[in-house]
Amino acid sequence: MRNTYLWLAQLVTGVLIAVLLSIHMVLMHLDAILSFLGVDIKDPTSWHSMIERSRETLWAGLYIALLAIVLYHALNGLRNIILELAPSAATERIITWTIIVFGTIAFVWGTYVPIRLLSG
Amino acid sequence: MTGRKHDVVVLGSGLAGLRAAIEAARNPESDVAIVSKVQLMRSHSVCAEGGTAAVMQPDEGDSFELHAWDTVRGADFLCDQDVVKRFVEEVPKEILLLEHWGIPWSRRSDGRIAQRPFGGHSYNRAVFAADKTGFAEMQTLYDTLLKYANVSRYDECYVSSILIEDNSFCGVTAWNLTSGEFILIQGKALIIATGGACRMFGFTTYSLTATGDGLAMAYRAGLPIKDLEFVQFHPTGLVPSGILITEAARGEGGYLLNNEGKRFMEKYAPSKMEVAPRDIISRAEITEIEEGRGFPGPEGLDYIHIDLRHLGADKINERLPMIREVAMRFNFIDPIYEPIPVRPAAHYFMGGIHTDINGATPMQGIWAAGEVACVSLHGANRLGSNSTAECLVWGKITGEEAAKYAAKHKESPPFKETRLKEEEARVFTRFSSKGKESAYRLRKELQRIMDSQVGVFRTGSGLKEALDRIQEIRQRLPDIKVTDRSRTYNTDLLAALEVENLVDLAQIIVTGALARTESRGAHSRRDFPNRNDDDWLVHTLAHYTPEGPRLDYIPVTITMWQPVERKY
Amino acid sequence: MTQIQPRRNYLGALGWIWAGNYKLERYLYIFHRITGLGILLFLLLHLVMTTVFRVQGKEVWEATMEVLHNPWFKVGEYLVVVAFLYHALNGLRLIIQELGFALGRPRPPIYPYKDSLRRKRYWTILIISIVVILCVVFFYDFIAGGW
Amino acid sequence: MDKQVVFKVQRYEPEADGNPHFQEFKIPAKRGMTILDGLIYIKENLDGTLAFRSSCRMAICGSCGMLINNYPHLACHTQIEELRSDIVTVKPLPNLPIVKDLVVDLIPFFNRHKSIKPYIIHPDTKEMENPTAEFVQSPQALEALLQFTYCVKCGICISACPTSASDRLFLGPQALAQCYRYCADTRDGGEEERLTVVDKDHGIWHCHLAGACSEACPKGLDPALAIQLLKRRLIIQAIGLGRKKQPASIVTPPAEVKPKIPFPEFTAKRTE
Ligand SMILES: Cc1cc2nc3c(=O)[nH]c(=O)nc-3n(C[C@H](O)[C@H](O)[C@H](O)COP(=O)(O)OP(=O)(O)OC[C@H]3O[C@@H](n4cnc5c(N)ncnc54)[C@H](O)[C@@H]3O)c2cc1C
Ligand code: HEM
Ligand code: SF4
Ligand code: F3S
Ligand code: FES
Repeated sequence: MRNTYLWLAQLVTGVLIAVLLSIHMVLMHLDAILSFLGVDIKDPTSWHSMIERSRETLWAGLYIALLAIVLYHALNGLRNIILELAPSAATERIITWTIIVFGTIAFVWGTYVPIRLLSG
Repeated sequence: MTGRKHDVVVLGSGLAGLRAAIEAARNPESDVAIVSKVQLMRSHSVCAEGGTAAVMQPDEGDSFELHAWDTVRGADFLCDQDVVKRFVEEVPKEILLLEHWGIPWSRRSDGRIAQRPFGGHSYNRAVFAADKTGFAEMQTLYDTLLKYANVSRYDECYVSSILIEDNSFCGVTAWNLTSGEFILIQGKALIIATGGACRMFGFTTYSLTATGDGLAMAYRAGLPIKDLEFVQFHPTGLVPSGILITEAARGEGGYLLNNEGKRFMEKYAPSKMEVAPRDIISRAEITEIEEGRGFPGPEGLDYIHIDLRHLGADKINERLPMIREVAMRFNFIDPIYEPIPVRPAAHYFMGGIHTDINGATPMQGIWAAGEVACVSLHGANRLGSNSTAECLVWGKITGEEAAKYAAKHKESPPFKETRLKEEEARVFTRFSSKGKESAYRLRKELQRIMDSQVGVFRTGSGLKEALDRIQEIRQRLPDIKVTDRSRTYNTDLLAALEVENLVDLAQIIVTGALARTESRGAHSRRDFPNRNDDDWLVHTLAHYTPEGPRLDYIPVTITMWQPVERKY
Repeated sequence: MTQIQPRRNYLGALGWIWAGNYKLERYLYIFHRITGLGILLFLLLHLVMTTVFRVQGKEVWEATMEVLHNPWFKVGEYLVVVAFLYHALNGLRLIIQELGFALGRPRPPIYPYKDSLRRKRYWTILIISIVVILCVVFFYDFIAGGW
Repeated sequence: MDKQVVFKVQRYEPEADGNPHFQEFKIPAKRGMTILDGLIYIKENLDGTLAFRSSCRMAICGSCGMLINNYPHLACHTQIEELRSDIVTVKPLPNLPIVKDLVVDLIPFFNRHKSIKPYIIHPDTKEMENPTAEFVQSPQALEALLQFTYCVKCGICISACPTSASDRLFLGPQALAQCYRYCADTRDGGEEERLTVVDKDHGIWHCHLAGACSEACPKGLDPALAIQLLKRRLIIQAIGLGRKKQPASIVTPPAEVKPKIPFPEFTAKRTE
């Protein structure tokens, strides 16, 4: 059932990304429209508001989760694509491990910094 | 390559061949090989459309006796009645087996297998899967065959000859079309199930690959061929392609109309109308056309109409989807709104390799089943939907018998290496690239002569002329030009080999037909319009001689009913 | 006689993009793949940016943001948004349909044949129109936000 | 519609060791002539060395799949007229190895079909070997799988599917659809066995609903739908909601028996 679970995870992460990333995108990019609607979120890309967000546990937690989810989703998708090029079983294993290692590094890299800022 | 020695070799993968292979393989000890010149599930049997006759509802009024009587009467009493009896009792078991193997039989609303009326049957007896019965049966058998590990398959291997030593079977030589190798497949028992040869007719319902190779091979190997002059013409071949419009179209209630818009069958078979046996309807159609009540068609293919409009779109889509597709696709006609042009088309060989009731031929270790065999079930005229049933029943019987035989004989019989080499040379070097004749042209000439002289109605003079022409074509055969010199998938060479087989068989048909001075079932002579039970209630046997077939006759087995006049 | 091997004839990755005169769904599939990979690329860039520039302090960050407000980057960003929208909406459709919903029941085919995807084409039409509408909304925002 | 049509046919002679190349033939086309008729005309009159498969010429045997004007279809099922062009390119089906000219090697494809166990698996082996009565199956239950039984195993869906284009090991739409066909059969009890076969690398999850298989299938099957329904079964099983299916049982004999229909009159019936 391994492949089924992998795909199930792809599906669930897809839905989660849809929710989380929408929030993120709306906040980041639709400031003009939001302010038109009467919600003022100041300038979302300014240094100040960014640091503000990363100090709040809720926001930070959300971003870390989002990162993990997106990384899984995208890298698993990437792996699927590469496997469809029908490499040999050995290369397949190498690909899988490269992707896992890469994902972990990216995750650590993406979380370490916010956490450092959070505590700093 | 190794492992070309098997216990049971099955030649042909039509319904009969697949069924035989499964039955042989059900015995886990036996090592079965199935050889076919097409990929296994591409055999001609997929074209069968209408149904398979079986007594499935004895609780609702049908009976074995009735099925037997219908068959005997349909056969114009030329069938062996012990064979008929065994047949009707075996078919329902086969239907159930297929049902258990997953075939999508059409169902009644209570979940039981549905049945439809068919020509010549006095009960709605044809079990069916929409109008793809043969296709569904083939796929089910093919899929089921995949279950067995003890089956080796030889797809696309053209078998060129059957090797017989001391009256017993020792192997077949085959040309693997995709790899180009010429191989010997040795075995203890052989089941020939290579189907009919209607491609010798130009206007036929048959697949392009139905060229009777097995029949011709067996004939040349010395097996007697029985009753080959009886060729069935199906009343409804689509004009101009010859694609079959299934008998189920009439079984479901379609009308046959002449150019006056009249259901002309009321003149010829008032009690059965459109569901009379095929020989009667075919003769009626030709009579109508000859008397000027047909429609003019392309290349002399005058036709009459089959009208389904009154059945309504729902019924056509549910019960006859393929007919609609075929008519729309090939003739640009939607049967829901327009009648379909049809005329009689060569459809079935009642005759075949002479076998006993077990499907065994006179040679040790060789069985024959399906259309290629003649167990004398169909006599002078086959009833619709009895032949797929025959394929199943004798597929099973021969499979079982052959496996038993192979288990009894420890050693496969010895054989001389040289014969393989000889045969290889015969296949590949006989035709040169410098010849002057074209295999395709010869085939067309043969088809033209068969269509015009050996059709629904025959005459002595016409048959004589046909015999001369066939003899002439035969003489031109060695001069065929084969341009393709390769061994892989050389369909040019294949066509040449096939023509040769067709010509041999045509000669048997015409010789037999010329000798039989009566009209019986599908064999209808204008110069002898009546049935003659005193002289001709016998089976014709044709034996191979280099000059041409030698005929002799054996009696018909009658156990239940004496012949009476055949009227519908 | 040497055995002749059949010749390989795979279309390969080119076959993902074009293998014949197919219709809509076949192209939705390849766009889904391309957008997925595109966003992945963006994600990695984004990750690098938001981390590397952030650790370097406020000045660097604001300088970068300044650069990012350059119209060309804006266009790139806009494309990412479109890709994301498409991937998200089509992804939701895929999730629903790959679980066997909204495709209809298997029916006996009636000539001329229509497969389920074609029968349910309004799904794809819906997605495309939503994507277009949202794109316009974002586009408005880009203009309002100043190029 | 009597006109000249040019057939550009891809040739490949394995024994000559060359590369595939195109050869052109001029053909007089009539109304009602199919691509297969055109190829037969070439073979009989212009060049006997052309190799292609054909058998039934009525779109039921599945032999003659090829790429016609860049769309995979059965040659016998394509009218020259409906292509609406004077040039017809004919190539062998892609994604399958070429044996010669238009003939492709389908054996790996058949083997993949075989791997999904395409036969009824029923626990009651005694009944399966020697049937006593039929299994009940309602027309509705039949309808759920009927269209998938129409597969002629032509390989056209394989040459349409983008995953098969690059992934030689991918099970392919045909095998997956047949897997669903047997799992959905009320007479079958082998779902678990089959699901483990499709749920592997290069298995069912490499179908991304490109839908080209359904679009191209000449027999109107909808493998894309079957595959998605099969995915649903897998997911349901994976999250533990699956219930074990009870394969159908045989019909109970009817309570009342109707009288036999009267036997037609005939002459002397001999006793046996
Ligand atoms: C259009 C049509 C509709 C029909 N409808 C019905 C119907 O509704 N009901 C009914 O009961 N009957 C019907 N029939 C008749 C029935 O289909 C056939 O009689 C039956 O299918 C014959 O099956 P078979 O197994 O004997 O031979 P086939 O199916 O013809 O198989 C022959 C096999 O032999 C192989 N072969 C031949 N030569 C060679 C060789 N040299 N080397 C290797 N292999 C070889 C072929 O590859 C093939 O696999 C119909 C027939 C036609 C033409
Ligand atoms: C918005 C929410 C998203 C949803 C609903 C979603 C949904 C999906 C789904 C269902 C698949 C599987 C398609 C299939 O194989 O059948 C998929 C594949 C993929 N996704 Fe997403 N996704 C989303 C966001 C993202 C993001 C943000 C990325 C990149 C960072 C991404 C990258 C990928 C990749 C690379 C694939 C593999 C594509 C393929 O196999 O063709 N997705 N997505
Ligand atoms: S699913 Fe359709 S296209 Fe695929 S093999 Fe079967 S009939 Fe051919
Ligand atoms: S084309 Fe291929 S990707 Fe899936 S829907 Fe059909 S199998
Ligand atoms: S020849 Fe049989 S499908 Fe075309």
